[in-house]
Amino acid sequence: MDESLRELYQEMILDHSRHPRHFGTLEHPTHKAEGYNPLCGDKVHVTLVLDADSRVADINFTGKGCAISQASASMMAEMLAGRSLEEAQKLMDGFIHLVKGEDATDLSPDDREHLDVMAGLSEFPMRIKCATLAWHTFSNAIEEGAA
Amino acid sequence: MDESLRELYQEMILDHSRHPRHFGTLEHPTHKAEGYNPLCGDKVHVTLVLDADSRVADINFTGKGCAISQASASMMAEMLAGRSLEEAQKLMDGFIHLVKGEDATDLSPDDREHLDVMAGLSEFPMRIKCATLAWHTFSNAIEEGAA
Amino acid sequence: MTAPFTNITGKINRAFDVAAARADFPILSRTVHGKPLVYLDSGASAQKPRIVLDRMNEFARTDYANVHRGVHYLSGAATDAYEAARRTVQKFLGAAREDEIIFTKGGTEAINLVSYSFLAPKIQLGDEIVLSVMEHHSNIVPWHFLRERNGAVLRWVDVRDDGSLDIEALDAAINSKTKLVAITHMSNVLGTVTPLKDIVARAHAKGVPVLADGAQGAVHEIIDVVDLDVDFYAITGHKIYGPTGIGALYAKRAYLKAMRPFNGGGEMIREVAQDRITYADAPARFEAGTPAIIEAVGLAAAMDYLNGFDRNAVMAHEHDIYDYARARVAELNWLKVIGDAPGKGAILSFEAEGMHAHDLATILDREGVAVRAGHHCAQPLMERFGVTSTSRASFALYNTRADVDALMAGLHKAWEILG
Amino acid sequence: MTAPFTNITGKINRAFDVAAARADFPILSRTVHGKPLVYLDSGASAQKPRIVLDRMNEFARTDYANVHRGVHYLSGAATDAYEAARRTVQKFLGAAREDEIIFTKGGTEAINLVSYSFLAPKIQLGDEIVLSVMEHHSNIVPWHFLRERNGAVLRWVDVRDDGSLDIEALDAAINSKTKLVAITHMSNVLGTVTPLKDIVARAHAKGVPVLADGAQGAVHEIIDVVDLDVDFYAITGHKIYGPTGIGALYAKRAYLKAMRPFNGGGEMIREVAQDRITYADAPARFEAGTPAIIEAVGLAAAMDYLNGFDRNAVMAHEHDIYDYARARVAELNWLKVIGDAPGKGAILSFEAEGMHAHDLATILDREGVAVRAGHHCAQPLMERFGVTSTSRASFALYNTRADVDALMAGLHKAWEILG
Ligand SMILES: Cc1ncc(COP(=O)(O)O)c(C=O)c1O
Ligand SMILES: Cc1ncc(COP(=O)(O)O)c(C=O)c1O
Repeated sequence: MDESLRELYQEMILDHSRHPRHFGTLEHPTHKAEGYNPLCGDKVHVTLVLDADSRVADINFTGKGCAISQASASMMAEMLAGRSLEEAQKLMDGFIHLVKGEDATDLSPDDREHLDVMAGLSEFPMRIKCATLAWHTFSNAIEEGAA
Repeated sequence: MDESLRELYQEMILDHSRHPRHFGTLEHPTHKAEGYNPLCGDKVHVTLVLDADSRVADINFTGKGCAISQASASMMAEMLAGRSLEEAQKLMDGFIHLVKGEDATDLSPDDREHLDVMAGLSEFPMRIKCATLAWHTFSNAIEEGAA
Repeated sequence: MTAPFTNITGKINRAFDVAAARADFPILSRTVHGKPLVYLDSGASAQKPRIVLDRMNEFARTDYANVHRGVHYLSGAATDAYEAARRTVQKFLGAAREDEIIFTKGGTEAINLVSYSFLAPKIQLGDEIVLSVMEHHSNIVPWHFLRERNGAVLRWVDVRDDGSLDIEALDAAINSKTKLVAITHMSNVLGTVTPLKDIVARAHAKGVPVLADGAQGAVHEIIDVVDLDVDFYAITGHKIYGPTGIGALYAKRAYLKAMRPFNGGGEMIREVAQDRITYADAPARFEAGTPAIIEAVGLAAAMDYLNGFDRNAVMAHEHDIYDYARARVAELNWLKVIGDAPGKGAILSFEAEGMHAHDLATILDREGVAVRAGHHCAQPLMERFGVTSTSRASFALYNTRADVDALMAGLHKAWEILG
Repeated sequence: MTAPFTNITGKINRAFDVAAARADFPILSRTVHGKPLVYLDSGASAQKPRIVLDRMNEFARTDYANVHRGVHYLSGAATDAYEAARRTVQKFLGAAREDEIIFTKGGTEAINLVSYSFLAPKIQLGDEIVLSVMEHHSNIVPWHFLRERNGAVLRWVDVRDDGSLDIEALDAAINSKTKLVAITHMSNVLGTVTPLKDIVARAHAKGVPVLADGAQGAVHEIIDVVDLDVDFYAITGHKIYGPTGIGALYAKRAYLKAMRPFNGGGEMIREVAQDRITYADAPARFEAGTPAIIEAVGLAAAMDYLNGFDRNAVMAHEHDIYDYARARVAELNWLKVIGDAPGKGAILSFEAEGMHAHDLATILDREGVAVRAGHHCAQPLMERFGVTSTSRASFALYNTRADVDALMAGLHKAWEILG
């Protein structure tokens, strides 16, 4: 059995993809965006509430797509909730470094550990876009998605 | 010295191309046509009078182009004058066979001898269109060029 | 060109020897992730036999120059090779005349050529184009352009649940406003082969011309455009074991005269002045600029290669592999095949329960098995079957039952991991 | 990509070694009519070095699949190679971003793309397009289309008797109705190199974008589209020692968003439904269908090959050959050179007294010397100089003074026969 496959599709990922956290649409979001990967048809819709301190007070997503894209969106929502925009940006940069197999020293040890299940992606360069779709959608929501 | 070149550009050809016979435009043609080779820009304009017996009573041409195309037009006009359409067709078929290096048995011994100066063309396949331009123009004049 | 079915050397009309054929394709002996390559993605693009690559290489090394405009030897040699390639395509498609063959850069451009040159100049607000829901985007988007730009109406014809064309619905969709029927000869997702001759007969009965998208059809069927009586037939080189960057459109001579030029440039003119211009006749009229000379030569080599086999034996072989695969996947109760039309070609699309096509393809890839996953440039068809993507194994002459076994092993593994 | 001028192995920044370079081109060792080939027709199409042909062959034998849509290994490998080729073109032209490079099937299509996607949607009756009389038909016919179809007006700018562009006339031709200046970077007949940076500055001062036809320019000049500030720059692969069937358009990012799709098909869409459609961003938006994958890889190999030399040394070599040829033909009082602009590139066009270009080319061909004869797809320029055709010797990096000597011997012979 191919170890890298086992690592990619480990229990945690499959669990997130089958039972996504923060799944749904917020009723009164301050920001939202839709992400789409035309190559595979994956879709992610992100709604969030940014509070007065520029913290992610709440965040939800809906989507359709492969296990990687859905698990990644679920983990993202889980981890972003409660963070300031600055922290969110750092987390996103660290995540992207991690899945690309680059140095992810910008991640806190806690976050690094939490995201460890995604580290196996670096062996699957063709699937990295699946993993980053949700994050780019979040970033678009912040930048251009004021509701 | 390349013999095939000498044969292609023999005195007779150069003489026809420099001093074309039947050069000009008939004032009252029964048929006319313009031939054009877009690849090289060669042009031939043929005017002719077909008499009641379907004989080429008179034929002229004007044109611009290489030695081969002009000499061929000049020889053609010279040889077609006075012939019936049927004879003209036979001559044309024979001529085309000749320059392509095919069996030209459809030519009368006289015509064959007269056209011998063109036989060298079969060594120059890329120039055959130059030689046949005038003939195709004549044929077009007969078929669609009633003036 | 080697004529099909007439070789008296005994080389053809023999049973198809797939092992020998596989040896013609260098890439098939490579490994992927340490496993032997099992290439089941020929529907996207076929691999190329050595003889095609070598012919192009040799041509470029010995006889290359630009075509048409030159008097010198190499220019003549290149022109001869290019025009011989046109005759090869002509014979491959059964066209009556070589000037009915226009070289394009691929199947997509061939269809766009019909749109820009034939239809666009005469389309009016409210005019209709009939097409099926199983069309490839290449046979959809050009018509959407005419909708957006000229107010044309697209009339969609459904397929039945088994993926076969609803020919009665097609017939009913053709009316006095219809200007063109644009229909695939073989679906790249379902494998469905459409009854093209019947379609053409019905359309012609109402005075409507038919464009067939033959990107897949020309690979898997024996084509005779005269017998089909089809008006336009588009093919692409890279799916038929030829190079990229080349395709062709067959267009009936009757239409060619009235068709407007598409790209403008060298070769396609008669005379250009500052204030006026006249155009060359077909096919030059539609081949602006330096054509894909080396690729045309390669395409002809690919057609010669294919015709070197008994085409019927190749077809029988492909059907055998498909039938075997179809029977094997029926063992898997978590897998649903999309496209079961009678007489369909060797393309197997399916959905796996609880598995996204991309995850499945990734797992198969680790086993060396290359399949496509996605919408296959056929989004309206995905919508018709209520999916966003499928997995697709497509078979070519070089595939074997062992390839199918490898696919099955990979599917079992995927179920183990994702199921 | 091998970066130019930075190789520390000593392979570059050395004087250009033409003998070594010639050995890279297999065709140059062949004979024609029993004489060594003297290929002076690179302006029509250049020969290809072994490394380009081998790279394509190897890619097709080992890493080939369709691009973009696949998850499997080969699809990724092919996509990587294709997108790496785009970056090679980007760097070759000095573009700021890779998505400003659109692959086309050649220079002609690159120009047509600007016409169909950028200009056609906004051109109005009476709008003007400024172009020079020395344009190639590929940079004329697309504008004639807009004249015929949309009522655009073509404003022709003359060249001076020496073949140089009349820049004042060009400036004067640009007015408030001008929508585009379409100008060659280097004439394929005269060898004139236009002052592109100056042209762009003058056009931009009046708010008018500039399209440069770089089919010849990109071969013989070092291009930096950012420094030139040119809006569109069209190149073609086969003239730059690359394959046929491939070219590219550089388009400034600022324009790309507003440009309408040209060909419709796979890859260029975002979402397709029955009644609506959205399009992908550039460059995909303008690359409908399976692209010329193998050819793009070949084009990149050709650019790498060229950049493996000190480009300035190559240019100096070409100018040396040209200067030598120009001096030698000056010995012949029956031969008239057309095009003597200062700073011109290595193209020599001429008329011979009492000899038609085709007859001359036939005689030269028998000596193994390949030259072009005809209107060179530049009929308005022929008219400007009162000729119907010229003979043209065009020089590439692999030509030598010995080639010029062979040309001279052939010219003497022609005079003997025809003079
Ligand atoms: C059915 C069908 N039509 C059209 C095309 C377009 O061909 P190409 O991508 O070579 O232009 C394809 C393949 O992509 C196809 O499968
Ligand atoms: C100046 C110029 N522009 C445009 C072209 C057209 O390029 P292509 O024929 O490769 O499309 C050519 C060559 O034919 C050329 O020399």
